[in-house]
Amino acid sequence: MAELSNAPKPDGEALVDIYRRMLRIERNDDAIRTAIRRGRLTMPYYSARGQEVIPATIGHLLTNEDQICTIYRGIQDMVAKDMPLKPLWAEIAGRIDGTCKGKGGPMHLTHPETGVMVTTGVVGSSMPIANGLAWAALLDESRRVVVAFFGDGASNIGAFHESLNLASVWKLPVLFVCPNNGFAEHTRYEVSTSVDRISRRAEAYGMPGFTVDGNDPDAMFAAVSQAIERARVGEGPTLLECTTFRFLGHVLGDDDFYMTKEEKDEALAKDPLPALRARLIAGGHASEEQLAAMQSDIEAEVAAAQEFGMNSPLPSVDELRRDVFEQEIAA
Amino acid sequence: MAELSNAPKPDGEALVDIYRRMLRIERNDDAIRTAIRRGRLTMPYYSARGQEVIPATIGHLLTNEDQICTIYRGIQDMVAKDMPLKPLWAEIAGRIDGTCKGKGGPMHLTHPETGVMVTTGVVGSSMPIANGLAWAALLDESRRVVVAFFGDGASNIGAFHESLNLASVWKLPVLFVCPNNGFAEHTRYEVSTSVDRISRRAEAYGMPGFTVDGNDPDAMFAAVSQAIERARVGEGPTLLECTTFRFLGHVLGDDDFYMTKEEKDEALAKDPLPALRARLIAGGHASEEQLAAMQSDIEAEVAAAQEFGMNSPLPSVDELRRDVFEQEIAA
Amino acid sequence: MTGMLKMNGIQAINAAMHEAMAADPKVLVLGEDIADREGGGVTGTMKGLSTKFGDRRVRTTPISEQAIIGAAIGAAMAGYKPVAEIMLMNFTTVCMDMIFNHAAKLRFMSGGQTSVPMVIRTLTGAGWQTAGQHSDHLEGWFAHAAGIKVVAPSNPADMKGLLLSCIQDPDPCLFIENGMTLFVPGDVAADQGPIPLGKAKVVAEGSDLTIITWSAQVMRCQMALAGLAETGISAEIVDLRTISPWDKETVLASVAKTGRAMVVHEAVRNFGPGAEIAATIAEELFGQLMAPVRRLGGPQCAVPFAKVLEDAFLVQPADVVAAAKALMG
Amino acid sequence: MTGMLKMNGIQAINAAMHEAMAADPKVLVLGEDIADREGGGVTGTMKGLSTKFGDRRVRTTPISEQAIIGAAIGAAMAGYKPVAEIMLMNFTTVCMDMIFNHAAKLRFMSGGQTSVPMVIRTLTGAGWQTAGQHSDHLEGWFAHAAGIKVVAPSNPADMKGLLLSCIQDPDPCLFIENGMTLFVPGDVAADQGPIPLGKAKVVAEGSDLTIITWSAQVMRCQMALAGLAETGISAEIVDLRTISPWDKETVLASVAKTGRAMVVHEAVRNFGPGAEIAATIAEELFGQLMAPVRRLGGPQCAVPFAKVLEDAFLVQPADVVAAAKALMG
Ligand SMILES: Cc1ncc(C[n+]2csc(CCOP(=O)(O)OP(=O)(O)O)c2C)c(N)n1
Ligand SMILES: Cc1ncc(C[n+]2csc(CCOP(=O)(O)OP(=O)(O)O)c2C)c(N)n1
Ligand SMILES: [Mg+2]
Ligand SMILES: [Mg+2]
Repeated sequence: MAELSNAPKPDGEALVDIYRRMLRIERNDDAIRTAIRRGRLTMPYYSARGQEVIPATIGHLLTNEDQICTIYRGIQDMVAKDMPLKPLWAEIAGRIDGTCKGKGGPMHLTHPETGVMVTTGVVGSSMPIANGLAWAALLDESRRVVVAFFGDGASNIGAFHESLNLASVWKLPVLFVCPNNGFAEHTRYEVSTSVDRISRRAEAYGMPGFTVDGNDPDAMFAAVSQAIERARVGEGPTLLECTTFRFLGHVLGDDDFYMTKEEKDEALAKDPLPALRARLIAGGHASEEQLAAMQSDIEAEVAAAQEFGMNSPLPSVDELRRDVFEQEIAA
Repeated sequence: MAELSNAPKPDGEALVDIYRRMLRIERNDDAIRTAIRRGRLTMPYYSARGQEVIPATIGHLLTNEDQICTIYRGIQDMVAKDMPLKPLWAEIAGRIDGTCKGKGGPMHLTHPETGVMVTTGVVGSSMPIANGLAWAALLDESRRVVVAFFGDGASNIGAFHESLNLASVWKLPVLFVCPNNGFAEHTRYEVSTSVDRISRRAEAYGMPGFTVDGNDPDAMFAAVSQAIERARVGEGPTLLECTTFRFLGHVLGDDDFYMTKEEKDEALAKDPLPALRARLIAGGHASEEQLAAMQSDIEAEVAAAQEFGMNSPLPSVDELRRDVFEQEIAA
Repeated sequence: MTGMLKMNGIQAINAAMHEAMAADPKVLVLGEDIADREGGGVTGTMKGLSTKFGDRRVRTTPISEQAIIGAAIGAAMAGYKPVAEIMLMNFTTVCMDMIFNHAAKLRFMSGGQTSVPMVIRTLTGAGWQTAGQHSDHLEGWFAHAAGIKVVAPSNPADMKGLLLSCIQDPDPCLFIENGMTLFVPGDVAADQGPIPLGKAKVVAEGSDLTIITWSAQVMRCQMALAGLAETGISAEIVDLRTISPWDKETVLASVAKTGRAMVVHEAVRNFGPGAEIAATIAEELFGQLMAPVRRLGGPQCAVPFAKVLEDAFLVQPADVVAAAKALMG
Repeated sequence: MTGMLKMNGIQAINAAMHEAMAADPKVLVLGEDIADREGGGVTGTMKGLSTKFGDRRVRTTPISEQAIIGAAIGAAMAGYKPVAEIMLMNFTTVCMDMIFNHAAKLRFMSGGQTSVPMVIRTLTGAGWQTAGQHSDHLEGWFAHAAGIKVVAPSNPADMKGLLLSCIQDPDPCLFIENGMTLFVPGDVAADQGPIPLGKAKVVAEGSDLTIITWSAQVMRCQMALAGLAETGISAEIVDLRTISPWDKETVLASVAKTGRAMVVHEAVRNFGPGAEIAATIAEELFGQLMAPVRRLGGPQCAVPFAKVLEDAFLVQPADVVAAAKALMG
């Protein structure tokens, strides 16, 4: 593994913004879970509660022009990338005002305006497409970078290998970001993965690879800033493994039978959200009042989005004939 | 890359046997090429002329129970594994006495009796199946090992990654053997591959990986013996990258426009066949007479095989209904 | 007659696996999350197997579908009978080379020297709002591939019996589970043994019209029976059970009797498996049909997320009734 | 009428690529061995492009089909028009997820926010003794997939015109080349422009029987014309050209005229693309046909190596004549 040098550090303002993104992710996640429990949303849901620092830091560091390709467990990535919550909620409620008119749902949320280009339900498949977007960024002579999110389990599938190799040979501006939460569905990392650190795999592609504490905003900020910089100046891709934990198991309803109480408790004790909050207060970067106001703003935004989404009209069945091709299919 | 320690060395007898296998490969290759040129065989042919040390050393070190999975450029691997030449010739001539009754042809030659389990025309696909054979070897509590051959170009395809990871996690008795001839069809190694040595990729799977001179019988003998030993005692797989050169391009008829005259001349000057012959004589391991006798025995075997193959009957069209399933399909 | 047990598809598949593994030490299981440590498979169909038969025979794999199918192929060639799980049918697309170019072809390409007696179990079906990449019925692709048998049971008894047959079969079999039927309980004989592959089953007798269907659509066609009866249509329902090889004899005999046929499947209609059946009926019973053969299948689009669209994507009982009425003229 | 050029399929495809790349700087090319340094593709169809349009727009790739299609998808979503080569059709099985679950579905799943205007060129066909893993015609799979168009031209003019249309199309297109037709010269108008997708072409007029066919089988059906004429059968040959969406109108009009139909394709007959066409004809022209619709396709096996078997695998002109005779009764 390569070493991080002269690591850039987030200032107070950056930390506050990262926290704001985390809180927006968490409040939105909480609202989704509540809506599902109350039967107001019917959808498979893969919460990323506990993993917020990763997308929040990335969202903070990316520009609006930068793009992401993410996965079924990706709503946090979109929220951190400033996807508006109203069409997000309309989408997960299966309504016509959804980003995808209700056709894609939570596993296929897309919003090119904010750079959310692909959400895939197929393990590994965010990566090959991210390369193509990055190729276009080079051809456009833009400074756009593309982030491909994927899980630790996804690092064992063929698409990972092909994508990292191609990105390296073509020096594509891609960040391969792997939140390593230690599990793929119910399968422990060690049961399926032959290397102690996924970042070690970067060497197989002549690419820098780093393992960073995905719950630590400083570590994330340093690693991501440098990877973005490399990508922007044409030095090519970086593999970032970000260690973290999924607090709520694989899919909502998961009873965590496959993990020990100790490891879960230990992870919960390291919840990055209250930790960063405490740090902001302690460091004088924000006051209790400011954070409370931030929280109520976010909650109001989430509530309004939910309201909007739930009240958006259902799509007409004619939608089945639309968007298959550019030209509508005849009835 | 790991270091080879206490490298076992081939004695004179071993070197003679390796040479014999190389010569059998080369004489057979020559006969096939001649037959194609004369229009007596109609088949796509991927010669491995120049790469003989690799299969010959492996064939020398494997037992009859050990198995191989190889590729379109794999006839040398089969010949080195003691596949009888008569059914081989009948197969490439598309005759009923062929190993595969003429149904498979050169890209799908199979001969389980000598451990030739799969020949695939799909890049990368020898490896996943080798794992399964190796899993069976473990379940059988046998000491069988399985060799998966694949090219340097194949190291960039997804199946490589998935196979090496699984083999490592399951500690399967597999040797992943990559004759790196510097080209994938017409594409140079560097154009497609992001790492300077394929063996470096072994680390990504917690597996030992070595780059050896594939034209040097000593280096090959040392590396292969140790990899076989590891596999037999349950220590799992090894990745061996064996540097070499294809003298005759990708497919017969290839005019080598994509390589420089210098690199080709340099490679030709290192032809491993005359080199080992000279060494056998110089080292007193064999006399000119012995080697001449060996050669005429082999040539007689090849001629008889060709004769047999060319005179074997054509398959009946009923064969299209046979071997699709165990039960013949009704006419 | 022996005792009947009530069980759902998960229990039926689980029972088949336990029996097959106990009866034949060569039977192996592999797939993602399938050992008990991981929960015995996402739907629990493999529960108890690793505990009972050990980690050597029951192996949880990485998320590496090519490696999964490759390992199954190799083990099968060496005399084992692996049952590999590809969690969802859409993921067969990441290992299609292993299935199509290898598992299905190795016996033929080797001239019968090797064989690949393996089972691929997979799950699919719309109805859970899992949308475009988790719901497709692709049995038509596999039926178009020579060298692999394709099974799509609709009820617990058939799931048990057909899975047992797939495991015993000397050739590769694809066993398709549908998420809407897995949880529906049904009667299964306590001693339910193998049910022959390639045999359809008449699940409702009728005289006006034959409906040929399979998997979850059997249930929806059965739900249409009341509506059909109301309009005075006596429909015969043939549960095809095995898609390849399919039971031409039973289908043609039924259509010869009723004079009308309709094929109903969840897969997209265009170039779907129903076309083979419809084309065959029209060809073999030329001049004997009272109406053209109708095909009901999914529209030409990905499976949509919104419930209202997903419902419209699926052929519903009401669609069956409407099509039948139209067919009766 | 403008001048006619004699060129083979390779030259026609090459001409289309040169024109498309010159006309639109957004057109890109990627695939194995496709730059001039590597020979401009295994059959030379991409010759000259990298020299003329540069290494940025014309990129040789690693042997990584998932990465190839993924790169094409991403670039297409960002406004480019990539033409990706999958060297042989059987290798679409290693990137089927990218094609089927992504390229074909992203427009729909995103509700039209994104689109994937890319072309996948691929080569296939029996006749070269490349056997089981290099010869399959899998157009039926792709035609069954919603969201991707499928084109299978039979002659140089169509190759040029249809490839131009595929490149201009706003959606993903699969362009299937057949190794037996690529080297056959034909007339191509000097100014041959795009030929609309979805339009069949009547390549021989007749009154007794309509033969619907495509790709290399057009040539074999044309070779059957003499034999048919000898036995007094006047056959109309419809070259379907685009398999999905297919030209129902032209086909039905022809069959309505002749009263008899036969579908001939190289793909395996079972559950093959011919079934859709046959089933549709039988359904739409119910009661108007003088004979059942026949389907001629490959037998249910992998493409064999031995010449004698490979010849038997393919539907030959003599098979067409024999089937036509039987159809005439
Ligand atoms: C190709 C493929 N195989 C299997 C699945 C089923 N599946 C969905 S999520 C998942 C686990 C992925 O784990 P990981 O990559 O670690 O991501 P995480 O869910 O932990 O975020 C699996 C096996 C899939 N979606 N795609
Ligand atoms: C999946 C797949 N993609 C492409 C091909 C076409 N192809 C056949 S051989 C070859 C080059 C392979 O090169 P390498 O792995 O280095 O082996 P070598 O031929 O040098 O022995 C290619 C691209 C194939 N057979 N399979
Ligand atoms: Mg994980
Ligand atoms: Mg090579």
